[in-house]
Amino acid sequence: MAEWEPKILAFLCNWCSYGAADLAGVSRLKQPPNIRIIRIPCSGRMNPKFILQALRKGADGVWVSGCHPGDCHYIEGNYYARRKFALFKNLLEYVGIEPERLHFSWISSAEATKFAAVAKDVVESVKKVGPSSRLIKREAEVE
Amino acid sequence: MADWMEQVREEARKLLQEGYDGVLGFRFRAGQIGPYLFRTPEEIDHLEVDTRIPTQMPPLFSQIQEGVPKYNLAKTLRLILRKRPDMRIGAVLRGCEVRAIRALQEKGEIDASNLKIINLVCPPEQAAICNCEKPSYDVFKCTGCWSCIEACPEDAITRINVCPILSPSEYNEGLSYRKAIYIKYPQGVPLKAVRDAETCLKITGKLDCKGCERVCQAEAIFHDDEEKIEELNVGSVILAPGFRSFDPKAFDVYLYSNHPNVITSLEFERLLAASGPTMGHVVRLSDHKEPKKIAWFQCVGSRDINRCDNGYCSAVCCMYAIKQAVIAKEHVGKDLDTAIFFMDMRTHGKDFERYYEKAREEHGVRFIRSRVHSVEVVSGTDQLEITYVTDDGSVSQERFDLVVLSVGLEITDEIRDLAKRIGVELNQNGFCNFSAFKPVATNRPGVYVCGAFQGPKDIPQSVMEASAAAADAGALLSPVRGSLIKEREFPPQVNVVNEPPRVGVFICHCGINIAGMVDVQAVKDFAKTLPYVEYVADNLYTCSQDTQALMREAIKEHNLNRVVVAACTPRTHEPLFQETLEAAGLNKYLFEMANIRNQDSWVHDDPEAATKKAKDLVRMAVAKAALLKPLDEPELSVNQEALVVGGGVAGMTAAKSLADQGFKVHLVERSSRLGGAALKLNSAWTGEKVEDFVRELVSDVEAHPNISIYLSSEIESVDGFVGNFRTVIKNGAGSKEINHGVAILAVGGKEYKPTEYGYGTDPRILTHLEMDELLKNGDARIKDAKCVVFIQCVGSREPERPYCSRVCCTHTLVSALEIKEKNPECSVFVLYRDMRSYGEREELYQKAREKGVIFIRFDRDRKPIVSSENGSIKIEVVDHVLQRPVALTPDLLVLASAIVPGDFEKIAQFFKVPLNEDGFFVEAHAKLRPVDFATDGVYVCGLAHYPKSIDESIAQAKAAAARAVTVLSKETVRFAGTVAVTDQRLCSSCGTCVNICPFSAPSFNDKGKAEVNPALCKGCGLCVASCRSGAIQLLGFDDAEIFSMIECA
Amino acid sequence: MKRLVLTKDELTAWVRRMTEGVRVFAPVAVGDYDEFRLVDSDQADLIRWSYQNTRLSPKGLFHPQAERMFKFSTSKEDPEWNILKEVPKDFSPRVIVGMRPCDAAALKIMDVNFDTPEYKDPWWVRRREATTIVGLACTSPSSTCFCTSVNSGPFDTKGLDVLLVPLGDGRFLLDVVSERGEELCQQFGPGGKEADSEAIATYEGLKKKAEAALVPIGDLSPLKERDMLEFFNSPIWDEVQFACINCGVCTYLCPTCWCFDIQDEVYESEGCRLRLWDSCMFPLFTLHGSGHNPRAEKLQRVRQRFMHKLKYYVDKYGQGVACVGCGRCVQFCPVNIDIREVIRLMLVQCECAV
Amino acid sequence: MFDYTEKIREIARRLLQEKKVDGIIGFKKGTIPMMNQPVFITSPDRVELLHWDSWCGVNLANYLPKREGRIGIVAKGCDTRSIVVLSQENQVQRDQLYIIGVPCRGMLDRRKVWEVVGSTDVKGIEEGNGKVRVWGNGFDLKLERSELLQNNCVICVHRNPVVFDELVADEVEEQSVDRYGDIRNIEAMSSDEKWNLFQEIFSRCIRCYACRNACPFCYCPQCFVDESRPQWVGKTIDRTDTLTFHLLRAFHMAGRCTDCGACERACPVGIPVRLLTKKLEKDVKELYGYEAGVQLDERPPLDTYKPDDPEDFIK
Repeated sequence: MAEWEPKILAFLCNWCSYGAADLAGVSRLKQPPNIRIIRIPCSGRMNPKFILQALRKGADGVWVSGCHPGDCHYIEGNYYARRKFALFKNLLEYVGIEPERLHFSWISSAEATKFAAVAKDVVESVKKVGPSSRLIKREAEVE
Repeated sequence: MADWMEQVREEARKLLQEGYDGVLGFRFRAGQIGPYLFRTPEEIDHLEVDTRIPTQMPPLFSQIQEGVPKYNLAKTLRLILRKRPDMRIGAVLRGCEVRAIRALQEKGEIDASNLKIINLVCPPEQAAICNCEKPSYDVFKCTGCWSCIEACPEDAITRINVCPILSPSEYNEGLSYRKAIYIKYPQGVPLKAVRDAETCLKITGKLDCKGCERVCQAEAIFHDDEEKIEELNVGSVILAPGFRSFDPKAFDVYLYSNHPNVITSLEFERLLAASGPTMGHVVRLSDHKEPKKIAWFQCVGSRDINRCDNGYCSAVCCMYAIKQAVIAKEHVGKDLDTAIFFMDMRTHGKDFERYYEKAREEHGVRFIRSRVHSVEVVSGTDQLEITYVTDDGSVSQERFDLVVLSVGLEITDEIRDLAKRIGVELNQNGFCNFSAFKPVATNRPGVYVCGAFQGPKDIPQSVMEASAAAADAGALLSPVRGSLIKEREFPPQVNVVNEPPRVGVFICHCGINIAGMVDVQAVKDFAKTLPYVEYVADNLYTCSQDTQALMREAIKEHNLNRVVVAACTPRTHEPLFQETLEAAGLNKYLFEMANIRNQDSWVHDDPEAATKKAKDLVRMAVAKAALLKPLDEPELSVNQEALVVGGGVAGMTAAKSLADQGFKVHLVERSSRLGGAALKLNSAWTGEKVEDFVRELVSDVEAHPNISIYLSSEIESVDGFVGNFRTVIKNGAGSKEINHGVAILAVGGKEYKPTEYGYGTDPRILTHLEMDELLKNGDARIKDAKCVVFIQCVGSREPERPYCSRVCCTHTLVSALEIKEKNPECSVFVLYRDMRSYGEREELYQKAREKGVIFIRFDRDRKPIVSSENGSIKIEVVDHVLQRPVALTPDLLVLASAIVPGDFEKIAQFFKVPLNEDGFFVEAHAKLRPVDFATDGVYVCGLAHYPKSIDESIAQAKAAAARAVTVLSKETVRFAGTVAVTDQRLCSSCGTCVNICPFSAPSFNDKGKAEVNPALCKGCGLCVASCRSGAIQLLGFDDAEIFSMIECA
Repeated sequence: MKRLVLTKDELTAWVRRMTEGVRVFAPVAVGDYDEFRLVDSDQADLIRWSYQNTRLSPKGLFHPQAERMFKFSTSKEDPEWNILKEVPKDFSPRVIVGMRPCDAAALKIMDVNFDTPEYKDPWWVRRREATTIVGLACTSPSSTCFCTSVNSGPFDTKGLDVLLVPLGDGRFLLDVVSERGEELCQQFGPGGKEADSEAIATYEGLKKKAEAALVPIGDLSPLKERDMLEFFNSPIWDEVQFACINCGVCTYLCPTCWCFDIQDEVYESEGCRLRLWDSCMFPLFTLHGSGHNPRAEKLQRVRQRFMHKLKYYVDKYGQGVACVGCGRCVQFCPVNIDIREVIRLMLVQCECAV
Repeated sequence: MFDYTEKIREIARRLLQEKKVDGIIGFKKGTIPMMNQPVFITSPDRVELLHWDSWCGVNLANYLPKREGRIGIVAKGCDTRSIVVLSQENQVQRDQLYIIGVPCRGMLDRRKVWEVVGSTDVKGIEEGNGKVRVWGNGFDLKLERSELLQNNCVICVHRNPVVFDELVADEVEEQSVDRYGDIRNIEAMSSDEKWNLFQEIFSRCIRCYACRNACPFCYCPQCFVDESRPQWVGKTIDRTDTLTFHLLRAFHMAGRCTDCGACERACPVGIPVRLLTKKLEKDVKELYGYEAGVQLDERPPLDTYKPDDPEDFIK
């Protein structure tokens, strides 16, 4: 049997982290191929329900990344997002979602190496806890 | 050694004689070492084996990271074997390279069955440098870590493998290398390769190398391209040639040329950079180990007329040194010891003083007031010992691992030459001559100047001046504005609403960039099976002109109503494809990209995984595309008139600049006369008298046909948004509504009225402006004074006002010099904390000392004590040199009191713009948008932004005008379609969106429901994600679209 | 038909025997309340013979809160894609033991909706056909019960096949009240002794006592007689609705609320069509695709619930009210909206009108 | 606490007579023991309906959103905090309200009574001197009042109204208690234990939304579970969908919940839903130093930020 490979959804803000992902490409920084990137305008756009839905749809890990504090293209979107993320991550972990599945980072569009390093880190961390089994929406468990 | 080398060459010759097609090894060519495929036994004489210390290489080239050897031949070999599997070749390889080849073979990347390896055993020194545990060919088992290949600097900086030339990279300050054909830096826009005509073998005619031409599938390289001279007819020229950082080679006492661990601040900047040669890893160059102690020497090449001719202050070094120290601590860790050796700490910029305090108090950066005498090598170590004299006169010594020279800014001979050709006068330092009242004008009409060429300055100041120069040029050229514009025309948009989605998918090979890793055919076949996909094509370069034509045809022929391009990145290419959609009559928002190059083929090395990922990305993009809706870009007419609030120098300058550029301006002033704070000023730091200038400016403004002036007027209300503001102003006579497209806030600042140092108790204790009054009037007290004392930082750099007021040190110098001029016998004392005579103002400081002004430094916790004794003022202060108390009894005491903001609360609320903790306005971006607000169409200039000198205020005012013209010059303003919209039925009126939007786009309508003004919305989606009831959606990124991508990921 | 007297052990043994032949559902404690659960022979001991009322009514055994009706494939590669296929279910014979007479009476009310000459709901009908019900008489009704006011009673046998009456001394009287009950006793001999006259007298006494313990609401016939619009337009609803928070407690706990919603769920390339309880208390219940909601206001929703039970049903089927007086909504409404009070208000209003 | 009834009636009568308010939101005596019904009194002759005892756990602030006119409302400490949040959130204007504040010694929990007496059929209950007498079929017991408090009242730290126009009695002493012992216990568990615990807890849920609807802050015209484009939360009692509902509902309470206990009180199947809201309350307090519903002019914590908010979890 082939080794299990996790599927990880990454929500990246258009201006910083998505740019870093692009720059990592330009710089040919190799990364594990487990991450599927969804571009959002700003980490402030990140509704916690996207994290829930990603887990529900069987993502083994979720990674959200935005601009560094103070560098938000929209001035302060990431500051608001940071509070949401902190509380929501804590809540998910509190009900038993493994902390290794949820990742947050600030990566500027120049930090291609950081992007590649965090990508690697995220994948390794998810691999450590194995395939996701919680909060996955399967055929309704009813009669 | 020689025997051993010869032995290897013999092996290689043998192979060629046996009929091998070539042997890969190293060869010196054109002064460079690089990989070479030796074809004849004769050539083998040039085969180099020991490449350990390539002296021609930049210092970091050979060992970028620990554990990574020098140039790795495995990469070259991989290319050759993949391209020419038929060739039988040999290769001279070290153990690490052999392991890499084995790994490549195991992965099925190459077929090495025709490869003959000549093994080299690395000498122990090399193995030590590389941290190699397996220098011998006996150990072939590759760990698969790939670090040998991955971290190769070639990979990190450029992908142009074929070029054999290596040169120090300018971008990395020579700390890494580049090829003769290279990409300047990875963030470059557009991201294009350039050739270095000086080193390219083909161009220089050294060799008929066409490596790059052969591999370029886009056929972009023309070797016979020639330099052309073009002639342009222009109405105005703006000079922004910049500066060079000072080269400290001449300072032999600092060992810059002799020791690898003495580097310049710019080199250190590259070490800190994530995109730099060490990827942000701070190392000392001698052994590539992390330093434990770093010292910065300030004023290297600045404020120095002994060792160089740069008497001026470079204005930026103090701040960047602090920043570097803080970031270095972040990178290396809190334990890193950082020390900055300085003379005066000049953190006069907005928010800089806070940063300085934080660096000292929170980050523990050490600040040592001393100019270091010399640097010596600690023998037997890589450490450096520095000797310096401290404040109290004692000599100290300390050892550091790394010394960073904070080099200054200077003008090059090329720039002087350019100025000469253009006919622009320079001052003795090589900076462009200017007047404080025309800060961006040169002596030649129509030629303007900005940036460090005008004088040493930081980014915000440069950006302001750049806009100011544009404003001046714009005023000059306003009669011909818009005459060269060509409008693009598009066919009418097809209505696709209610049509089932018909998605066209275009998959790009990007030459081999995508196709080399991703199985494009497989992705294409897969895309065909996806719902709503009607058409799939693959293209060699989807961005090429002819593909755009094909795309337009396909849209028409297959009646496509959504388009997905799977290629590079939307960040660079979305606009191009959107234009193609528009040309085909489709709304540009019916487009989605799958990033299968930057985020896929370029970052993976497993073709199968990369192909799988590409399929997923295409499926996600198609799923989103099916849900895309055509979006409107609302267009509103622009009221081409401006409102300028504040009739001081900044406000009048902005108003006049706009009026000169042909726009109507409403200038509102609260007081009964124009002029503002400048009415009280004596002279600018350049020595020019302010009074005459202000008088002239006022009369120009009053006479200008485009300017309406409202004196004794205040703003009562503001409504609307960029292009369409409605402001009600009120004066004694009543209210009036003004319609305008933009607003410039130039509401000024004022002098702080001190409560300290006995101010107000004695008429001989004055503020700066009061002293200016005496100077202007030729007051007898100045002629009669025997002693005048200035006390600096009155009300500034204090806990309750923790910013530097920027202008007071210079103001003191100007006043002190004038006193000395009018009354040379008068003794003048300046009690200061740091003299912040930044830039060329430093010369005033120098001059003041020459004229006998005495400077005594005090600390914040040992302030001068002012008292009254027998009817005279008595000042006691501890002399910093003598370390003894000094008592002064001046005839006049001048307090360099702070500049404080006015009460801006109301106006900030009117225009929905923020104030900082100190009460000044907060610009959209401290560095890049220094006069803009986050709110479109509103700009700031003058003291309301931060304390600044009159020339800086004028430059900023012109900058604000230039920014305003970007709106005013258009008849209509178009807003993006990707904005938030509310569903009134779902709105709970909770007010979260109204409260959090940084752009004040949502507001309550008359039914109490939230509505988003598309003219203000920037499309960030913050409100959308914060709306609990799901009443707001972000067009183009709505929940359904994002959910569809999540589902298909 | 026959009447037997069983000791508790005999009763337990009887149920245990049943579990070996058919599926048996019975009230068991779940946390701090009781619920009907499938029991096996080991669990027969756990059956709660003296429970007050299960928190959720046993209607879910016939009309589950959520059930998969059909499955389908959305993959074009599946030859049967987009064809609905019924989800296989277990319709084998089963016995529900210990159902209270009110809950059994409720099933008869539900039949009116699911089992009609025009339409027979296949799942309901098949489950009803597969089920034999052994009731359990209420010898000490709760203070929230009012079955006698709504065409039922603590010993009512409507909808039951067998009625068990706890005689208070540990013994149970087993009253077979239908042919199905007879068949059950033949298939699984209950044992015990023929009921003697003393037992029957005790039974009659307990019945009288239980009935007497229930406070009557009053004569409900005006509900039938008065014009619907008079109730509909009455001002009482304004008062009734104020406290309501529009949750689904009353409807979900109610043994006679039958409204359901149909939902499709899709999981990658396959999906299923589900039927699930709905509640007229939810705004979504009547929301149109257009966005219009004919019952957008709380008042309209509250009125609907009571009017449906107490008037529309009465008028349409002529079988009295659609309430069996189990008292669940009375007890568990978080804001104390008491259907008895609502009936009284309606009756008072009628009196006034007359 | 029983003398509160007379005082409430007196104030209500006065307010209505003086036409200071259009109506009073209060409680009327319930039809069954241990329950009272929220009621809206608009005429002085109906004030006798008003009632107060230890069974007024319903949060009357729930009846405020979007209500127009001048309203008098009887409010406990937690209810007044909800009023503060509602006015922060524009659902009601403070100056529209006349708050009749009730210093509160805690509301009682009928589930606890049922547990002690072993039956849900309680025929009568009486209270006095810290004791509660409860009787029914086969029992007649005297219980300690303190043993019967609602769980949220046991750990209440705002028993006195935080905003009011008039108090019905002198303020009561505030308690100083550890509010988060149970939360910390769960936090200390392994992921597996946490998951199993909450799976068990929510397995009972019947999606009746009583918890949601009993909450004064669930005033959205449409709840996220009812979103239809996309309809991303299934409507059945599937475990994942049920947990999705509870998680997001709790998250929507972040920085707003005043722990009035209305949700838990309303649940017909006894799910301790406050375990989620309290976790968020704890985090909001620990991370942002914010307590919901205490300051009228403060913005809720998710509507604001500080540049130096904790971000240890961010790489």
